[in-house]
Amino acid sequence: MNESATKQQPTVEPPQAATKGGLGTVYGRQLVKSFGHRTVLQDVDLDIKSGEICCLIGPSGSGKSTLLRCINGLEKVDSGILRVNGEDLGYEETETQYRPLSKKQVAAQRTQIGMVFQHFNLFPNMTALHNVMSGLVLVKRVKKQAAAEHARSLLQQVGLDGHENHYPSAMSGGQQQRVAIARALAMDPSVMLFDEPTSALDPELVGEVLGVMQQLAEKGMTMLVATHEMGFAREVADSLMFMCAGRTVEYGDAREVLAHPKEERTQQFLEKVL
Amino acid sequence: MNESATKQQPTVEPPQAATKGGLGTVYGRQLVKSFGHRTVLQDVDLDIKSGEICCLIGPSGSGKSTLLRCINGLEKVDSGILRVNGEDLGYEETETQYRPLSKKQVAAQRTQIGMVFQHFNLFPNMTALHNVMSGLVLVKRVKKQAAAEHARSLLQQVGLDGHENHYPSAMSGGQQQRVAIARALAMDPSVMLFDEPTSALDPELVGEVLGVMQQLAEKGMTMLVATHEMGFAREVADSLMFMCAGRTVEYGDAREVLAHPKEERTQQFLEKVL
Amino acid sequence: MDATEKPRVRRRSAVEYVMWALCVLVFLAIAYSLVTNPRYEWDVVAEYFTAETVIDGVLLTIMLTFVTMFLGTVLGIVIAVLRSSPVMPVRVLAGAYISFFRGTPVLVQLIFWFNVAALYPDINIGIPFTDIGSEVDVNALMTPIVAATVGLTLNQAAYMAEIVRGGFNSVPKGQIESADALGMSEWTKLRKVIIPQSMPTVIPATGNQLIGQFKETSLVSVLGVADLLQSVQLIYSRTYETIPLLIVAALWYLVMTLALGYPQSLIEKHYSKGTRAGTPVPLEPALAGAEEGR
Amino acid sequence: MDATEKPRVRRRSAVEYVMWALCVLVFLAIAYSLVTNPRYEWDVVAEYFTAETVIDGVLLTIMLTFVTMFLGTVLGIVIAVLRSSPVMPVRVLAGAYISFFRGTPVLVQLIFWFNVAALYPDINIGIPFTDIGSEVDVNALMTPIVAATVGLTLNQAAYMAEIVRGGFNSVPKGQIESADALGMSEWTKLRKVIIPQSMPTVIPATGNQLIGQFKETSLVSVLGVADLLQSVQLIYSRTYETIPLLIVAALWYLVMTLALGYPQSLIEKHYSKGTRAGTPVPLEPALAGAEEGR
Amino acid sequence: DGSTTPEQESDITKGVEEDPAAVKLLPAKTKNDGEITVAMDLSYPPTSFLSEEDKSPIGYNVDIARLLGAKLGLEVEIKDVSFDTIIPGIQGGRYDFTTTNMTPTPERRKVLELVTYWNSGSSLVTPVDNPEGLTFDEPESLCGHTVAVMKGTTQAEQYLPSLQDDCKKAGEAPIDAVVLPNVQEALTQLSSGRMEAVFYDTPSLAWAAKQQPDQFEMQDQQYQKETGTDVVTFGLAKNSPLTKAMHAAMQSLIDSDKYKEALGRWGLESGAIPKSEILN
Ligand SMILES: Nc1ncnc2c1ncn2[C@@H]1O[C@H](COP(=O)(O)OP(=O)(O)OP(=O)(O)O)[C@@H](O)[C@H]1O
Ligand SMILES: Nc1ncnc2c1ncn2[C@@H]1O[C@H](COP(=O)(O)OP(=O)(O)OP(=O)(O)O)[C@@H](O)[C@H]1O
Ligand SMILES: [Mg+2]
Ligand SMILES: [Mg+2]
Repeated sequence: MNESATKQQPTVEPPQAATKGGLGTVYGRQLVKSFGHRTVLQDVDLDIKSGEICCLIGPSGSGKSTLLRCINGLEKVDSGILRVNGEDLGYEETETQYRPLSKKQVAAQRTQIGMVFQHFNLFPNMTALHNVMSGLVLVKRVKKQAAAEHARSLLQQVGLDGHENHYPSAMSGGQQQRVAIARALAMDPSVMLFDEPTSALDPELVGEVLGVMQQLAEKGMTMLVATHEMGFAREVADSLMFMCAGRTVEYGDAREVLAHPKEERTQQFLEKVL
Repeated sequence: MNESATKQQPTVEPPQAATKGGLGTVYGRQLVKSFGHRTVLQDVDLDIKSGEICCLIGPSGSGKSTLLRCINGLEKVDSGILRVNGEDLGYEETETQYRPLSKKQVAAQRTQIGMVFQHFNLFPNMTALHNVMSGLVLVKRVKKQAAAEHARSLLQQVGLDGHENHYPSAMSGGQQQRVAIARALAMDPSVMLFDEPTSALDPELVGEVLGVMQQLAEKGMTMLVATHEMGFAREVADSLMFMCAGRTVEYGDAREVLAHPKEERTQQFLEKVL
Repeated sequence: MDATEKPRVRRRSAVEYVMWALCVLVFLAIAYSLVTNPRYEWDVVAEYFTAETVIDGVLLTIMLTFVTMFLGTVLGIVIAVLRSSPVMPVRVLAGAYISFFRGTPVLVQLIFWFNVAALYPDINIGIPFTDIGSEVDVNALMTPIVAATVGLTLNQAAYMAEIVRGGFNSVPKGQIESADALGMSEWTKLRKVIIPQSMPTVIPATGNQLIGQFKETSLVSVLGVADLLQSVQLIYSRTYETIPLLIVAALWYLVMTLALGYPQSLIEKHYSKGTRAGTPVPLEPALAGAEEGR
Repeated sequence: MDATEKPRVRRRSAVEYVMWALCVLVFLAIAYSLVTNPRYEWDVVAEYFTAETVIDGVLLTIMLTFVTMFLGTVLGIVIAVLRSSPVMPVRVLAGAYISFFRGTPVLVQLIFWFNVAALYPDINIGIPFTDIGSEVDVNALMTPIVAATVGLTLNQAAYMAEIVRGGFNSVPKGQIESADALGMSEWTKLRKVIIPQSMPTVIPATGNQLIGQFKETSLVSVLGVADLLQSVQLIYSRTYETIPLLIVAALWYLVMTLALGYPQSLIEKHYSKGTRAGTPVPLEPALAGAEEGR
Repeated sequence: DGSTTPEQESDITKGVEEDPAAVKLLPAKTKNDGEITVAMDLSYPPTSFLSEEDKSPIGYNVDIARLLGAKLGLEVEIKDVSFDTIIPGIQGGRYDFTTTNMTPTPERRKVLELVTYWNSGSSLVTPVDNPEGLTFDEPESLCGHTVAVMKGTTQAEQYLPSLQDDCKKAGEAPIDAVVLPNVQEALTQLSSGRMEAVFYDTPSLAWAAKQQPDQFEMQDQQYQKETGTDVVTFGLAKNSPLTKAMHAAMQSLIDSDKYKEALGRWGLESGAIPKSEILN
């Protein structure tokens, strides 16, 4: 199992030129992130158009989750440019430096960015329905009735009708994961970040959730998906980034990369897929 | 998404006759388990030989995790016979009833049954190494030095050398999952229960972990694996149980079931696999 | 009998029977001793249990406890939040507050507030550096009840701040991230995610605090306010029936404490919704646990 | 300048500067008032701060606090475990213990233990229904220090039991299942999984309790034992220099409390190993939080 | 049961007339207010406590405070507080004076203005039948016995050391003295057999023995003090403008019948003094 950093990475050109972009875009340049002495992301570039589905694949510990967490501001990058929905995330650029935004501004930016966590992180003290409603009611100040209706329809979409009043602790792994997806979708963000959204789902559900995601993409929602399911990546992704030890190894059109990986590391990885 | 109970299930014959069995066997008859009014397992039969790898597959919420939890005594079945390693689990049979065992006896039974949880449940206050050592030192009373050595080699087997001193919170999902696997293996149980052991792993690691499991099976360790990865099931499983809404739909030789599913529900499920 | 049909019984082990016996024995022994020992003077206890001054004292104790507990908890939550503020001086101030008010005896604080006039005979309330404002007669302002309320509240707040901080510590990081990711404001996050989830750990400690406060209020007797304990002390200082009158006080405190137990368990149940089955800590494995005595 | 090279700064907002100013101001104001107000009589404070009787009182307070806190905590853990026992009578007994000892004032308990002889002049220790055994002189057995230790310990245990129960509540169920699945005995599970993980929530409340105990010990004055508060009261009832002597006591309590703060923070740090970065509660999102004042 | 006679609860100030000489000494502000406040701890029968009937303050000290007010033509407001707050309260101007049984020591004189107003005595109370035969008839009888004294009292501060000297001289074991915060606790311990005697102010002990005659026995013999050390004072703030007027009122009271009447109705006749003094 090769986890040690592969030091000499070829320079990877993002598939598209740099822009400030608008709603639904993610733009990153030379993103660096370390925890103490451990560098977890190194010079990562990103360039995602509105409505694009981008898959992040790579071995365990390669930094996929960390990258998604950075894009949502849960971790802050040490350096580099990071613009989501056309705005510098959590900072405003001045002539000489980046100055942090106020908390209110950061929270406002976040309502446009959805996130489904690897560990779901549902609120244990709320039922499935209230979990899904939480963002609508508490952040978007939607009326309770309207929010409940919307939440109900979302739960139905992910196949959880009848489970509205169950608490997360009384749900199976896959059920929890679907609630988490519905909760993020309820906010109707322009950019959605999925951290292994189908890890706990059975093949049937993977198909259904994938269907939901494709529909959303058609409506113009941008998605970044960290996943280990190559089938999933092949079916839905527009672009694909293969990461290893915190660096981008290959980044380009999804089918292209999967079919004809250029880098040796990518080939090696894809060979192992069952 | 069909989660509603399919009421008329054909009677499924377990592939092998009922025995008390010995170390490494799991034997279940008409297992029933409900939470309040919700019946989660209904008349489940099991018959697992020593050294067998049995995969549990089925849609989300079909009761796979619950079945594994019952086999480990974390949930107790409402009725039916459940014998693990040849002993009635948590109970002793008398002429007219099942009388519960004392806590000490239950704990002793458990040291022969390993479990890898769907949510890992690592001890957050212990490093990776100490997590793996915990069972050896605290339960089996192995000397610290010997335990550490053994733990180190197990961590190496799952590709985590260098991560010995990291706390779970500083590890990626896949890394945590591998620590959890190593922790369960350290106890060297006769029966291992895996609840989606590869859900957070990338394809490369899936291959490696699978290799580890096959080795163990060759050494005679019995394994029950709840999984959504059909590839995984196809590669390693001896027998396969397809569950739906708490009932066994089909149970038999793994390759046989996967290649020629007899039941309509199984066919329908397998079709969806990407 | 078919093995699958044999019932799974709940074994009452010998230990359980022994414990039941012990339980009954202890209660009987206590009851017997209470009834037969004449030194408890139960007639005196009965006589004073509902005496007017005692009831007045009980009411005052309840009133003071709830007012100071309420105000103290609100202030305590504020201080706990400030204590984990990212801004250093705010943290320092909050920390100093907690250290100071936990660190000095309430008795001294009460005497201080009550006699603040001895130290600052006239305090000016007004706009600094202008002539607007007026001198306040501190003694008139600081009536015994005001001094008691201020003193107990400020003290209580310091203790509650620490309890609340402990509760905050128990909320998993993932929950806070989840709330952040939804774009919740700090206030919403606090109200809807952090506070409800820290309740299961905060409530027992708060219960302690509330019960402690019932008794702490007896310190206000130094200000000449007759709470429960003070009112029985006034009686026995006249009649010298010390033990029966202390029993009166003890019984009242016990009644108040027990009366709190029920709402506390309701609140605990409410906030433990969503943890599996809402039962108390499953210290025991589901299987062996429910079956057998230790 | 290339955008990727621009540093990401930590903004000190206006709020932060204002808070710093406020912080300094508050400290200065307090210091000024303390120094210039003659009514504090600092010379008297200085004179008595290290007086022999005061130091003796301090030592006694420390001794009593630590002994009763230690014994009370051990007993409290035991009771908390019994409180969540699967065997009903055990739960009932533990619950009754907690209700009773939290529910009655410590003062009453101390007086009770010390004067148990007034109620039970001679207690027989021996084997029931035989002639073996001997009468014990209760007064000789119950020296003031013994009565104080017994009373305070039993009381403390009831409070600690509730705090520990709160801590147990905060341990995720998955952790207990994990320990069960490894086949850990109840004892090992308690020692290695439940107790360490409940520490972050237990410690702040225990700190409260310990500090409370420092002051609770002053109740032993009714037994004629001169703790810190009692020794300064003895002095000012002779000299009438009430306020400076209360300041002496307050300062000593403050010193003891602050001296506890450091070990407490060390223990907290020790037990929060493994939570990300070991920092206090991340109430704030990593990004916005560290940057900006509220 | 702590009952008092209706006579004891009646208003003693009836018929008392203002003393113009004393009134003249009053500061103008007080005269205008027409009121003074006195602080006392109302848990010391029979000198200051609460009546069982209507919870009004009664006792010898209460009477004296009211009489002083009457002599000065002022209303007297009585505040019930514990000892701990009396002195700071007087220093802070919250209370004008206190009639608590304060004995004047040099240290106390530094803090308050003290005006003498009566003479208390010190006695011994033992369990009924006095099993150990303790009495001040022979002070050595106390040597080696456990005796309770109250914190800060003259008994604890002055008499006990001299009793200890006596024991030393007689070659006996010293008295095992236990200092307690209040007399109620001392009496509880006396009844539990922990104490063999309680050494305290005569009136207080007499009251207790009357309340619980089957438990306590008052020893008739008072402690033989050297003259003058047991005088009791009331206190005012240092340099209080009221001192002179209060002193004059007190002297005028002593010269009238009311002084004896006040002492008499609480059984304290023996405590009368002929002349009030300001000690400073
Ligand atoms: N808080 C932290 N402190 C220190 N190291 C961390 C922290 N969080 C993550 N890491 C390390 O950063 C690396 C990347 O972690 P990350 O979770 O991003 O991986 P991943 O690609 O999501 O892996 P997986 O597929 O297993 O989920 C890992 O080696 C991990 O140990
Ligand atoms: N404690 C509980 N109380 C009530 N219902 C429960 C409880 N635990 C599980 N269930 C229900 O039992 C059913 C089976 O759950 P289980 O976790 O066994 O499913 P699973 O097959 O493991 O699903 P997945 O593949 O999603 O993990 C689900 O419908 C779930 O809602
Ligand atoms: Mg990850
Ligand atoms: Mg599951």
